[in-house]
Amino acid sequence: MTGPLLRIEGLTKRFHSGGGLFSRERAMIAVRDVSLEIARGEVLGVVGESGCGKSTLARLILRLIEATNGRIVFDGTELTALPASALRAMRKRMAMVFQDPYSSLDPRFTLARVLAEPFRVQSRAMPPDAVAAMLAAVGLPETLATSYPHQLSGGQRQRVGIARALALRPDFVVLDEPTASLDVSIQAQIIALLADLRDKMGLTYLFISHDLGLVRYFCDRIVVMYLGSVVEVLPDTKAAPRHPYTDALMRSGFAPDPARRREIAPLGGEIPSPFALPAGCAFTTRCAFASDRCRSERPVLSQDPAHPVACFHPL
Amino acid sequence: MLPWLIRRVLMLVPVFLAVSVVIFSILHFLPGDPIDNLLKVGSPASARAKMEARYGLDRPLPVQYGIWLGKVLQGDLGTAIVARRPVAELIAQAMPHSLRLGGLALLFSSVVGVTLGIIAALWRDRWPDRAIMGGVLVGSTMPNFWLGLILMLVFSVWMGWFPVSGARGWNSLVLPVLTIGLGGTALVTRITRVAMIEAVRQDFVTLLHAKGLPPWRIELLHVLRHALIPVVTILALRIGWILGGAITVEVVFARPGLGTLLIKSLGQHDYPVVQACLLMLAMAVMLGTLLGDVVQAIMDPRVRAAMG
Amino acid sequence: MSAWPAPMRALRWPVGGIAGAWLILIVAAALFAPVLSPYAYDAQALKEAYGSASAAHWLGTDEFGRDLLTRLMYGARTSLSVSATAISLSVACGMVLGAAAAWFGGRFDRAVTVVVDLTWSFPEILIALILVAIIGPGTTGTMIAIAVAYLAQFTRLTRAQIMTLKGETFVEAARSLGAGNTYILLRHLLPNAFAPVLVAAMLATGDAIILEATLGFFGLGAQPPVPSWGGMMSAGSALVFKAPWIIIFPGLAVAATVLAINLYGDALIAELDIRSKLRGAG
Amino acid sequence: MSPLLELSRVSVAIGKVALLDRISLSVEPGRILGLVGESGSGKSLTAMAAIGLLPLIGGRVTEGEVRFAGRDIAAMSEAERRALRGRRIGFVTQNPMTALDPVQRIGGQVDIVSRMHLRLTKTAARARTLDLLTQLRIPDAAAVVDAYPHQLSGGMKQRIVIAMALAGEPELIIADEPTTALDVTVQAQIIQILGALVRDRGLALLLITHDMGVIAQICDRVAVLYCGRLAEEGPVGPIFAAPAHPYTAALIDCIPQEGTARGSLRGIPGAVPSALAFSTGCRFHPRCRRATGLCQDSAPPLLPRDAGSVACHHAGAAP
Repeated sequence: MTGPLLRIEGLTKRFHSGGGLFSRERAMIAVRDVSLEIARGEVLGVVGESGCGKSTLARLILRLIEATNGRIVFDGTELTALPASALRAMRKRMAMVFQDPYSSLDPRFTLARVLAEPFRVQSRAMPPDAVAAMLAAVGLPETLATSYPHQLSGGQRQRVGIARALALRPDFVVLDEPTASLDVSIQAQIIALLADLRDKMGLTYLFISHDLGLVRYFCDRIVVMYLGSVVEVLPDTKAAPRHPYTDALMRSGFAPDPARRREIAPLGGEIPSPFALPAGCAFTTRCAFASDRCRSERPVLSQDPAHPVACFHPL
Repeated sequence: MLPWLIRRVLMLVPVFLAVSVVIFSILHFLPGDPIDNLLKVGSPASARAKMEARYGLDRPLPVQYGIWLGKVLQGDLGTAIVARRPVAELIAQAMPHSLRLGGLALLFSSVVGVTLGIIAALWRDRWPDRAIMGGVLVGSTMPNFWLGLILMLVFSVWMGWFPVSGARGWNSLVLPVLTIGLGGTALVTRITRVAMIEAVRQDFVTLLHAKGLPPWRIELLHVLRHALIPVVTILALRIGWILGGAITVEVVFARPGLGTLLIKSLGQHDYPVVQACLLMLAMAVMLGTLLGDVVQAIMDPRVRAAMG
Repeated sequence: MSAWPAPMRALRWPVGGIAGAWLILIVAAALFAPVLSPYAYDAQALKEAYGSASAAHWLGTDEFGRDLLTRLMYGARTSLSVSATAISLSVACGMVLGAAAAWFGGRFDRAVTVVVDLTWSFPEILIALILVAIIGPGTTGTMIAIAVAYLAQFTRLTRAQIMTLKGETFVEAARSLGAGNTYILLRHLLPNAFAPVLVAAMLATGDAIILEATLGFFGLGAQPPVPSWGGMMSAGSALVFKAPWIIIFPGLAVAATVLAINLYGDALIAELDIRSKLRGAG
Repeated sequence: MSPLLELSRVSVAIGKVALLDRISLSVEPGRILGLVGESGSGKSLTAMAAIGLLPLIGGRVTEGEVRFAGRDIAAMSEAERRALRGRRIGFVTQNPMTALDPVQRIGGQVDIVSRMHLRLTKTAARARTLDLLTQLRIPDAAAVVDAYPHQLSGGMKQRIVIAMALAGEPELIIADEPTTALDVTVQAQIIQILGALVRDRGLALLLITHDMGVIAQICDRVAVLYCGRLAEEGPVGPIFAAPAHPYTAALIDCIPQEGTARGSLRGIPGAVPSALAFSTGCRFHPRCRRATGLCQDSAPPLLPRDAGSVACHHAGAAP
């Protein structure tokens, strides 16, 4: 089989809030016209700050929320056109690991029951010893099978979340900030586990994070989002940024090395409200290079396959 | 805020209509016929028909409703079938008694409840807290009418401090207000205590201490102000609750208020009076929720912002 | 932490234990009243009327010379069964209505919310009074009236629970695995909503006992000669100055039972750690 | 220079649970001490102890002294302690979203500090507030003072909190995870502001964070906390170049940076235990690669080493 595992075209999500008698109705575009391809076996990173639409994008791709516009094609099947029953069957092949390990497990379920759930909802027979095997695969002792989530540490819970996602041996896993609520020492454990599992099971990952350093460590290709739009796709982890926002993100991280201290040149300006984005490029309010054109016209992602960027004045 | 207020008041119109339909139709489910009370035993059918026509009871229900509502809006609540007096007159007589009792009970439970709630929160998990919360709980487990009778027995009969019943003079109000107030106090104390304790846990309170502000200032200007938002909201929403307490207590103390009127007219199947009493109580409840929303908006800028 | 289930742990000495003991005692007295008492609840003995506490009649007698303690025990039967049945009915309907509103959302939800919020702000006694007036006095009428009076509370609470749970990640996770609506509702939402609603129901049973007594006081509850706590107090209210014990003891029984329910409920809430979930439920 | 804030062998407990075990720290004027550790290490508790606000969270100092400018704060009256807070010690909390009173306007919340501690009049305090906000590069300060907190972004609120901390002209600022809740670009801004304050005003700064990158960027010294005990303390340069404590080394190694080879991050095995289940001996030994029987049996004392100190039986041994 050739071709990308997943292709999305012009994906857009518009949210409405308020309305009714007591407040004005307001609309925001959480994800605007995003097109991407993910190759088999690839780890595609999506990075951006809060409110950039990265988590919405993840849920759109898995159709946990419905897109306003656009297409999602998974291994040749158009998900966006799939009826509910076919989509549910398709979910065997796609899975998601969530950010919050505390609320992603039902507090009333034992781990054995959590791990049996994928089989149960897909009406598949669960092989004997499956629970023990799944626990072992994510480095947890079998004895935890009868425990409840509140008896586990955050890292252990996230391992359970990963085991659940991989239970039906999916091809594609969306990782929505899987380490954001964990301590750094645990974060590194989980990332190492995810890398091992990918090698063993031949998985394709969409890895969502706010941490550019982590994404550059873990991913093959990196999509940078700002206020709902893709502003740049870094073709590899070494690529120099071409969008001023990506550049600012890179300059905002601090290396754990006093020898590499740098002069901080923070972004000026304020982040615009997602309900009132500027007419042109959303980054104009904070960009040092913004011109009149940037303020009036919205740049689109260049079709340069080597290194797409959405900027009139790329670096 | 003014456009919001106007919209909020306009919202009451459909609610009022819905409530009036319910009140009107409920009464037609009631068994028993007031006409029976008026007719002499063995009166001819024609006398009954005449009587029904006189009170408009022979028309189709929607028409009766339309006529009734039109009159209500003009302040004409009909004529009491048993008492044979304009209902508006009866209501006007009863209303001041109920307002006085309800208002004082509300005041009592707010003041005492907030005070006790503050004390309990400040001495959380120590004896003042335990004593207050225990006392408040015990107070709220007694049926209102029973408490009223016991208070009457002790303070009026044995001690002779207050009149046994009736509505003459201010001292006749003491026991009824206490009886209703104790129930309301329990509610207010509990909410105040929880709201205070929750407010204290907020980050901004830590920061206020870190700014070096005196503790009394933090408790009164920040924590209490914060805690009062839910207290006022719930208090306003449950004005009806306190009125409910008033119904039974009025009967116990034989006070000529709305509650007594309602119970009496229910017993006599006197439709127009029951309708009017329910309408008045419903209006009080609706005004209470309106008041709650407005006070909340005044106290909390976030609520104002959400209104747009 | 311990192996005991929360309802047992809530019986911890002293508060939960005493409360539990009283509740067991009162239920036992209600169940075994015919065995425990030498008198019949309607055995009149006019010679002994208005008797205060004595060896023969521990709590005294009423205006017909009937033994008060016996009537209290039989009254417990009426009061407890009416209240408990009414609340069970109310919880069942409220859970269905609340869950449906939260689950289907949209106009149905808005309609339910408006009606429920409106009725919730009316005093339960008022709603119950009107309903009893419509249905007619007696135990059935009282039961239905109390059930309807509390319907709003349970609908609100269930709806709020389900709404919160719907936003939990584990629900989204189940969906991402391919779980359907029915599965999510039955396996995740309702089981998690159950504990808070059940505890609220228990606390409401206390309020219902008071409400039942109040209706009885207005002569709308169980009809004589069947004793109920409210009915006994109704009869006693006219005699409060002559034979205060006739009204004092039923009132104390109500207060003690409601207090015990509240204390045990508090202990249970602490054991289940669901205090925050019950907030705003009224 | 003599230290402005000094904790010497401070132990803290909440109820019966001992959470901090003989912590010693000192911060000098014009210097930044970074206090680093994972959740549950006792960082925030140290901050609360330093400012004397432990009773707010039900905690108390069970041993040792907290000294400010040479004076034991436990020996002061509550009024004296209050006169320190906001006046000589400024405090910046973790989550700017909840740090401001939501029902009061921004201006008043900042004004009160200088009105109370510097006895400024209403107008003078307001002028000072506007001045501070402008210095912190808050656009349109005149409008911001009339706003309510919910109208401002997180980064803006954190600058307001910093303005409140500065309003009493303090000598020391304690910042408890001031950037954790913020986006990275905003974090850079706040870190720059804090660094500039120390440089320009000669303030002392106790910066609490879980981010080794932040420590490396602006701190002069660093103290590494694990399960309520100090693992290592000393100047930033040498510690990052050659950490003596295996926990310090592991923490640094957990962060991917440019040049980190794929698959080389393994994290630290196990998890931080709860305070009720601290290990015997060295509390890090269950997770430590260098642990021996000695580490299991006896807690290593904090011993001086170079310009700092370290608590490890195998300090500096080859990894």
